[in-house]
Amino acid sequence: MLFDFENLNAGDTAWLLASAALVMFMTPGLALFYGGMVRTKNVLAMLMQNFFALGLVSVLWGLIGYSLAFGGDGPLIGNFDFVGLKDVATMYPPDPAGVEWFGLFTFPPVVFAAYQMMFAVITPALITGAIADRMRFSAWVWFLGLWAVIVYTPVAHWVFSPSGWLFERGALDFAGGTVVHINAGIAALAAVLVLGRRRGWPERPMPPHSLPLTLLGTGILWFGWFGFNAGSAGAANGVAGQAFMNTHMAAAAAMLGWLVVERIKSGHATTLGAASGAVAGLVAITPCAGFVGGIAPLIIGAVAGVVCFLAIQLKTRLGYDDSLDVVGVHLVGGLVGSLLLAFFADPAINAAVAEPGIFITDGGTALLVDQLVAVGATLVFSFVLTFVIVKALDVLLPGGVRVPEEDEETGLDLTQHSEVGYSFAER
Amino acid sequence: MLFDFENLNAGDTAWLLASAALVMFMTPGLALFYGGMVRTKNVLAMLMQNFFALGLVSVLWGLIGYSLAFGGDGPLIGNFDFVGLKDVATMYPPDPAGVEWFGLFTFPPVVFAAYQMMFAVITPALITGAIADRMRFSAWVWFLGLWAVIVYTPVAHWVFSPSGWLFERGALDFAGGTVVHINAGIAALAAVLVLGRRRGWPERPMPPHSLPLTLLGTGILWFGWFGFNAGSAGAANGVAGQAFMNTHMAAAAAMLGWLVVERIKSGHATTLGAASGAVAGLVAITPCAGFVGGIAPLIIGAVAGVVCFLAIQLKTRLGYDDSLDVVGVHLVGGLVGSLLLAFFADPAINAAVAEPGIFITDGGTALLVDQLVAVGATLVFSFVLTFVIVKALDVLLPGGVRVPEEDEETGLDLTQHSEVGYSFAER
Amino acid sequence: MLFDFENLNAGDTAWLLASAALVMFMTPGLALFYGGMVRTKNVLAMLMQNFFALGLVSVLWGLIGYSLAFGGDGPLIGNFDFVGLKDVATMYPPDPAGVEWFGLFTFPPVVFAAYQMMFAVITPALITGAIADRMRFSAWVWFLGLWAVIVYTPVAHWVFSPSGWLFERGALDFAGGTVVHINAGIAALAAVLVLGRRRGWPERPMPPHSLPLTLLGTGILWFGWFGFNAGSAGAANGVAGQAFMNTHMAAAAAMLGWLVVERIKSGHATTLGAASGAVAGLVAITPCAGFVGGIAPLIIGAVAGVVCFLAIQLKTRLGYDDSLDVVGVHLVGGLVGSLLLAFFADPAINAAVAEPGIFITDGGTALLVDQLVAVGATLVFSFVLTFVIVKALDVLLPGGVRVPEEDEETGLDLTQHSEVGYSFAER
Amino acid sequence: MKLVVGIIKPFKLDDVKAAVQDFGVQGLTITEVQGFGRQRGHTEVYRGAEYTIDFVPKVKLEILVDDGDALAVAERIMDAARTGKIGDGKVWVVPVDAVYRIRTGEAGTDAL
Amino acid sequence: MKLVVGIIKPFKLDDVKAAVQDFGVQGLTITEVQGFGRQRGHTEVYRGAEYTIDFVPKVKLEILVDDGDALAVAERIMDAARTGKIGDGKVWVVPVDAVYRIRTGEAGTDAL
Amino acid sequence: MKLVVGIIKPFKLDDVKAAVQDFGVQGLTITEVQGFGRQRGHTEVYRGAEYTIDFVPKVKLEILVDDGDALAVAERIMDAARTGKIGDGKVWVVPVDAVYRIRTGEAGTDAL
Ligand SMILES: Nc1ncnc2c1ncn2[C@@H]1O[C@H](COP(=O)(O)OP(=O)(O)O)[C@@H](O)[C@H]1O
Ligand SMILES: Nc1ncnc2c1ncn2[C@@H]1O[C@H](COP(=O)(O)OP(=O)(O)O)[C@@H](O)[C@H]1O
Ligand SMILES: Nc1ncnc2c1ncn2[C@@H]1O[C@H](COP(=O)(O)OP(=O)(O)O)[C@@H](O)[C@H]1O
Repeated sequence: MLFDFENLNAGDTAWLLASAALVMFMTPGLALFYGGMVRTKNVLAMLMQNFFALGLVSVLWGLIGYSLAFGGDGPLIGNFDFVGLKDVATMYPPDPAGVEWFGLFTFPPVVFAAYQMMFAVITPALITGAIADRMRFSAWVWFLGLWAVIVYTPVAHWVFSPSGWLFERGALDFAGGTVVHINAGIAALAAVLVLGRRRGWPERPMPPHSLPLTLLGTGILWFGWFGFNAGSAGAANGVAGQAFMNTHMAAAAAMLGWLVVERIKSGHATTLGAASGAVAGLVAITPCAGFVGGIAPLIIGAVAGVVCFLAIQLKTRLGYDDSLDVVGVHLVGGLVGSLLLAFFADPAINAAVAEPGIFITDGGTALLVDQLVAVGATLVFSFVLTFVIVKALDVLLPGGVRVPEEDEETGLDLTQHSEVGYSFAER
Repeated sequence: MLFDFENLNAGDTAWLLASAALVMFMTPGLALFYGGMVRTKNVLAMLMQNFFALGLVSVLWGLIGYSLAFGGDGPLIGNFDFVGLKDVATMYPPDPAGVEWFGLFTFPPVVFAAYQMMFAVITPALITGAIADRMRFSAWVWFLGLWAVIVYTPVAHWVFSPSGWLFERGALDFAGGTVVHINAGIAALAAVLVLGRRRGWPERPMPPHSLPLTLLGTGILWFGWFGFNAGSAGAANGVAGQAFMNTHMAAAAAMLGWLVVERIKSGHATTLGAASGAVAGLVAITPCAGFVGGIAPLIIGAVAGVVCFLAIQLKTRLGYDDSLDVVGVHLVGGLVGSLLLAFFADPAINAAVAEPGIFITDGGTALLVDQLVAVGATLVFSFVLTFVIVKALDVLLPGGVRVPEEDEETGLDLTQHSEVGYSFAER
Repeated sequence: MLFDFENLNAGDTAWLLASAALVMFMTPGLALFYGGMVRTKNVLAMLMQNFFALGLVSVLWGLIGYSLAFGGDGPLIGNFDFVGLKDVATMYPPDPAGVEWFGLFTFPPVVFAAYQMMFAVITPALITGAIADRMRFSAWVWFLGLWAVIVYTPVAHWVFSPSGWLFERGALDFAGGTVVHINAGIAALAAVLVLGRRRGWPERPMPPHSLPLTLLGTGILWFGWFGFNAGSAGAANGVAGQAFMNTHMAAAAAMLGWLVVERIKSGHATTLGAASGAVAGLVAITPCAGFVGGIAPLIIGAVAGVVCFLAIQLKTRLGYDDSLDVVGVHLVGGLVGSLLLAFFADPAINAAVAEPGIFITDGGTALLVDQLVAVGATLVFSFVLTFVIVKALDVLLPGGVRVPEEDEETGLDLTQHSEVGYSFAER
Repeated sequence: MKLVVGIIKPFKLDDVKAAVQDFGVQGLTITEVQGFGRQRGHTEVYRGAEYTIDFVPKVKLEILVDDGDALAVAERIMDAARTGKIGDGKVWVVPVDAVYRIRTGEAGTDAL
Repeated sequence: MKLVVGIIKPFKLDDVKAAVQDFGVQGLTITEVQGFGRQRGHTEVYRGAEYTIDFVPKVKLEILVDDGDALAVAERIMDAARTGKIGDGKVWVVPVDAVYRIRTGEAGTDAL
Repeated sequence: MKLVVGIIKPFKLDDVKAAVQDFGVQGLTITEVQGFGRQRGHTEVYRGAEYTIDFVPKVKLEILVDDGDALAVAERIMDAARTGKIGDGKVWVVPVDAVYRIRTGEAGTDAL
C-alpha cells in the first residue's frame, strides 16, 4: 500500500523517530543492566551478546525479517514483498479487508520498519540474561539469527500485524507483552533447560560485579521504555501521553512493591531490588500501556513488583538456572500485564479497546479469553521452537552450545573474546 | 477545564513527550553524578536514594501531588480534583479569571502531568548530594515522601500554576530556578544542619571513588536538561529553541568560568571542576532559559561558574558538611540565575516578559522586586519546613535519621542495603 | 533573512530540537568511548579533553563560529553578521541567488544554530583519540580553540552552507562525512605526526582499562547518531526516516563486517571490535544517510567495517601512533562513505541528488568527481592547517605541546588535573 | 611461631579455608596476587594487536601458626588446593620471631 | 634486620603511619588484604539470595627495621591501631637476612 | 631456601621479570602495593579541597630461591629495577623453612 505523503504528520513522525532511537538505546541499556550483574570475568561476553544482537538482528531484519513480520496479509506469517527493504521508502503492507490500520498511519513506512526493528533486536537480547556465563559465542550467533527469524517474526506477525490471527481475534498487546516479554521469557526457560546450570550454581556465590553498571542500565532502560510504550501509540497524541504516564507509574509502583516484599522477606530494601522492581513494572505495563488509565497502572505495577519478586525465588527450588531472572521478570511480568489487561482495558482511554476489561463499566470476560489464547499460543510456540533450536545447535555445532568446563571457570571474556573487562592496574 | 483535542498539536506533543523522557533521565544521571563522588562504600546508597525518588515521588505525584500542585485556582496550594490521576486524561486545571494559560496548551493534559512529575522527582533527589553518607535509608524514605508533598507541591503551585501567588505577582521562573534549585538547595542546608557532619569531615580525605561515573552523570544531566529547559516552553517553537541554545551556552560558559578561577586558585583545571561548572551553569540558566537572548546566557553562565566555585569554599569555613555541594551549586546557582534574570529578561525574546530586565531597553527594577519576593518566600518556606521535618523525624523515628557511627564507618551500602557496589575479584 | 514564523512546523522543530540534544549527547559518549580505551592513569584527561570541547567550542561558536560558518553568502567563509548570536533568534543567513535553502526551513533559526553547534563541538573532540596520553592540557586548550575556528568553520561553510563552493559545486555530504570525519581524521594524522609516539609504543602493551566504559560510549554514540544523521534532513519527513534506517543498517552491517574479518585474521570476534565496527559504519554512512536506500547502507557499512579494520593495522607498519585509531576509523570510514556515495546516491530517495550515483539508473561519474574534489580539498586544507597549528603551538607555548616524559609515565590525570580516576580502596 | 604462606587458585579459596578452619585455624589473611610460573598466561587482542599476559590471578594466604602446626597446616592447604593441573601453586613456611594481637596486646600462641 | 608486619583496620592507617613515622620509620609498604578471624564478616543479599562473606577488608603494613627497633615499632603500631574491638588485627615480626636499596645498592641499615 | 622480596616501580616489572627469568627463576608472585618513603606522593584537588596522598603505587615481587641463589637474584632485581631516581625501592631476603609444590607435593628445591 503506497503511503500518501500528504498524510505525513511531522509531529507524529518526530515522535516515532525519537521513539525508535529510544528503543534502540534500550539494548545497550540492557547490556549494562545484565553486564553489571555477572561476574567480572564474563562482563564483556554479556555486553557482546547484546551488542551483537544490534548487529545481526538488524541486518536480518533489513534482509528478511521485516518482510516476514509485516509483509502481505496472511494470518500466520508475512511474505517476501519487502525483502532487502525493497519499497520500504514508500510502501506500507496492505491492510486486511475491512480494517483500516496502516492506512491511518501518518509517518513514512521506513520509520515504521525502523521502529519495529528495534523491538526485533531487543527481544532475543533479553534472553542473554538467562543463558549468561556459559554459552559459546558462536553458538549464540547461530541461536540469535535463527530465533530472530523463526520465532520472533511469526509472533510479531500474529500480534502486531493487522492481518495476524491474534490481532484479528481481538487480543490486545499495546507494545509487546506477548511478542516481546512472554516470548523472550519462555524462550529463556527453554534455553536454560537445554543448556544446564552454571558450574557451582547455586552453592557458589555469584554476586554482581558492578551494581552501578546495573543501575545505569536500569536508568537507560526506563528512559528508552518511553519510546517503547508511548511510541507504540503510533502518534504524538493523547494515547501516547497516557501510555507515557502509565509506563512511569507502573515502574514506580513496581519498585515500591518489590522493595516492600523484599524488605519483609529478607530484611533489606536493596538497590538491585529497586532496579529489578522497576523493570518488572515496565514489563507488566507494556501490553497495557495505552489501554488503561487512572490508578490502573499503579495496581498493575505493584502486583508485578510483588509477584516477580516471589517468582524469582522459585528457580532455586525448581532447579533451573535462569542466571539473571529473565523468567521471573520478563515471563512472569509479561503474564501479569497481559492478563491484568483483561481487567483494566478501558475504551474511555483508547477507542481501540473493543472488549472492555472486567473491572470496567460494561466490561466482561471476552478480552480475558482472547488474552489467554494469545498468551497460550505464544508460550507453546516459543517454548517448543526454542527448545528445538538449542537442542539442534547442541548436536550440530562442533563443540555444542556450551563452553568447556575450564573455559567457564576462566571466564567467557578471555576464552570467547580474548579480552578482559578491566585493566585497572598500571604498569 | 476540558482539553479540546482539536487544539492538539502533534509537534508540540512530540516535543513535550521527548522532554518528559529527558527530564526523567536526569534523575539516574544525577544518581551517577553524585554516586561517582562518594566513597566506594556508599555508592549504592547514593544511587538508591535517587532511584527511590523515581519510585516514591512518582507514586505520590499520581496519588496526590499533581492535584496539590496544580488542582484548582487558589493562590497557595492546589486541591483534590485530580487525586489518583482522576480526569487527567482529558482535563486541565482551570485558568484563573482573566488569564489564558492552560487554555493555550496544545498537548494533552496527561502529558503535562507527566512532564511536571519529572520535576517533582528530581527536586528532592538533588538533596541527596548534601546528606550523603550518613542518613538511614528508612529516614530518607520518610523525609522524601513528606518533603515531596509538603514542601514541593506548594512551591510548585506558587510559581508554576497560573493561579499561584508568585506567578500572579509576576515573578518569572522559566523552568524551576526557585521551585527546583533554590528550593532543594536551601532544603539541603536545613537538612545537613540537623543531620550534622560526616565522621571525619573535614580532616579525613573523602575523594570521589569514580570520576568517570561523575562525568557520565554530567553528560546525562546536560542532555536531559534540554528537556527540562526547552521543554518548559510548552511547545516546539522559537522560545523552545532559544531556551535550548541558552541552556547550552550557559553550561559551556560556566564550565569555562569555573575552570579559570579554579586554575587561578588551586593551580589546576580539574575534570570535576569542568563537570561542576557545567552543572552550575545549567542551574543558573534554568529560571532564565526562555526569557533571555544574545550573549546573556554566556554572562549568566560565566558568573555562575565563578560564584559557585567560590561559594563552595565557604562550607569548610562555615562548618556545615554539605557533602557534594548542593548548597554551593544549586542554591547559589539558583540565586544567581533568578536574580540575574531581573537584569536580562527580554520581551523581544519572549512576549511573556511583562517587566523587562534592568539591562534591557525600557527595563526597570520591577522584575527584580518580584524575583526577590519569590526567592525570599521560597527560601524561608523551604528552610523552615525542611528543618522541622528532619528534626521531627529524628525524634519520631526509632534510631533517628542518622546511621550509628559504626555503620557510617562500614558504609551505607552494606549496612542499609546488604550489598556492595563492586566485586571485581573473582573466586 | 528574516524567518517567517508562519512557516514554523512544530513537528520539524521538535525533531530538530531532539536531534540537537542527541548530537550533544554524542560528545560525552565519545569521551566514554575513548576514555575506556586509555590506561587508568589517563582516563580523566581523555574525558576532560572531550568535555572541555563542549565548553570552549560552544562559547566560541556563540561568539564567532556560527557567524563564520554560516553568515553571508561568500564561497569560502562566512562573515560577522551573527557575532555573539546577534539576530539568531529571528534571522537565517541569506540564500545565494537562485537557490532556496534556508528559505525552506521550517524551524526557528536559533534551532539551526544550536544544531550545527553540536557538530562543531564533536568534530575536534574526535581528534582526542589520536593524541591520547601525551598532550599537555593547556596545549589542548589552545589547539582546540584555534582548530575550531580556523579549520572547522571554513570547511563547514564550504560544504554545509548553500553559498559554500563545494555545496554549489554539487558535492554531497548529508551529515558530515567530509566536514566532520575526514576533516577530523586527517587533522588527527597531522597532529600525531607533530606530537610523536607515546612512550613505549608499540612495544609496551597499552590495553583498554575499561571496555564496559567503551561499550557504554558506543551505545551513546549510536543513539546520538540518529540525531546527527536523521536530524540532518532538517525535517521530520521521509528523508529523515530513510536516514534513520540507513544509519542503523550501516552500523549493524559494519559491525558484522569488522567481526568477520577480525575473526579470520586474529581468531576471535572481540567486543572492542564490535564497538569499533559499529562506529566505522556510522562514520561511513554519515555522508550518505539521506541519499541512499534499499540495501546500499548494508553494503556501505560492510565495506567500511572490513576496510577500517584493515586500515588500523597499517599504523604499526607506518609507524605513526594514532592512539585510538581516529585515522583508521574516521578518516578511512569517512573516505569510504564519501566515495561510495558517488555509487549509490539515488534521486528516488532524495530529490536533492542532482547527479545520480554510478550504480543507479541514469547514474554517472559526475558526482564522483565532485566528491573527489570535496574530499581532496578537505584533506589538503585540514592537514596543512592542523600541522601548522600544532607546530606553531609547540614552538610558542612554554613547555611545548607534549608533557614531560616523567609526567607521561605518571599519567595525565595526576599531572594535568591533580585527580585520579578511581579510588576504590576505602580507608 | 611460623607463618604458613600459600599461593592457590582463586576458586579453591573456600575449600582451603574450610580445610584449615577444620584443623583449628582461627584466622588468616588473604591477598589478591598475580602469579607467573609454568602455567601459561593468556593472549589478549585489541583491534588486531596481540598482547601476551604472563600473569595469572592467584590468591595468597598467610596463616600464623604454632611451630608444631606448620607442617599440618601446610598439608591441609595442599590437599584442599590440589587440582592436579599445572598452576596449583606453592606453600612455604617462614619463621616468625613474635606475634601480637593488637586488641589485647597478647603475644605468642595467645595472640593467634 | 627485621620485618615488622601489621594487619590493621583500614581507617587506622593514617594514625599508624603517623605513629611509626614519629618513631623514626622512614618508609613502609602497604597492601590491601582481606582478613578472616573472630570478627564476623557480613551478609549480602541479591534478589533474595543471601551470601555470607567471611572476609573483612584490612590493610597490611610491612616495615623493615633494625633488629633493635622491631619491638618498639610493633608497639607503636599496636598502640595506634587499637580500638579495643574485635578485628583490630595482628602484628608479627619476621627475621630478615639482608636488605638493599635498589637505587644505590646500599645494604643493611643504610638501606632503610 | 630463601624468599627474595622486591618492591619496585610498576613500569619496571617487565624488565625485572626478564632479568630473573634470564637467571633461571621459573616462577614468582607479584602484588600491587603502595609505598611510602623518601619519594614524595602527590596532591589531589577536588573542588578546591587539597588532599595529600603519601602513597605511591609499587609492585612487590616474591621469589622463592635456593639459598645459594638469593644474593644473585637480589642483584638481578636491583640491576633491572634501577632508574637511579628516588623511589626505586627495596630488596630483602627472608629465610624460609620449607617449600612445597601443591600439585605434586614435592618439597624443597624440587618445588621451585
Ligand atoms: N619461585 C617462585 N617464587 C614465588 N612464587 C612462585 C614461584 N614459582 C611459582 N610461584 C607461584 O606459584 C604459582 C604456580 O606456579 P606454576 O609454576 O604455574 O605451577 P605449579 O605450582 O603447578 O608448579 C605461580 O603462579 C606463582 O604465583
Ligand atoms: N592466624 C592468623 N594468621 C594470619 N592472620 C590472622 C590470623 N588471625 C587473624 N588474622 C588477621 O587478623 C585480623 C583480625 O583478627 P580477628 O580474629 O578478627 O580479631 P582480633 O585481631 O581482634 O583477634 C583478621 O581479619 C586477619 O586478617
Ligand atoms: N623501611 C621500609 N620498609 C618497607 N618498605 C619500605 C621501607 N622503606 C621504603 N620502602 C619501600 O620502598 C619504596 C621506595 O622507598 P623510597 O624511600 O621512596 O625510595 P628509595 O628506595 O629510593 O630510597 C617505598 O615506596 C616503599 O614501598
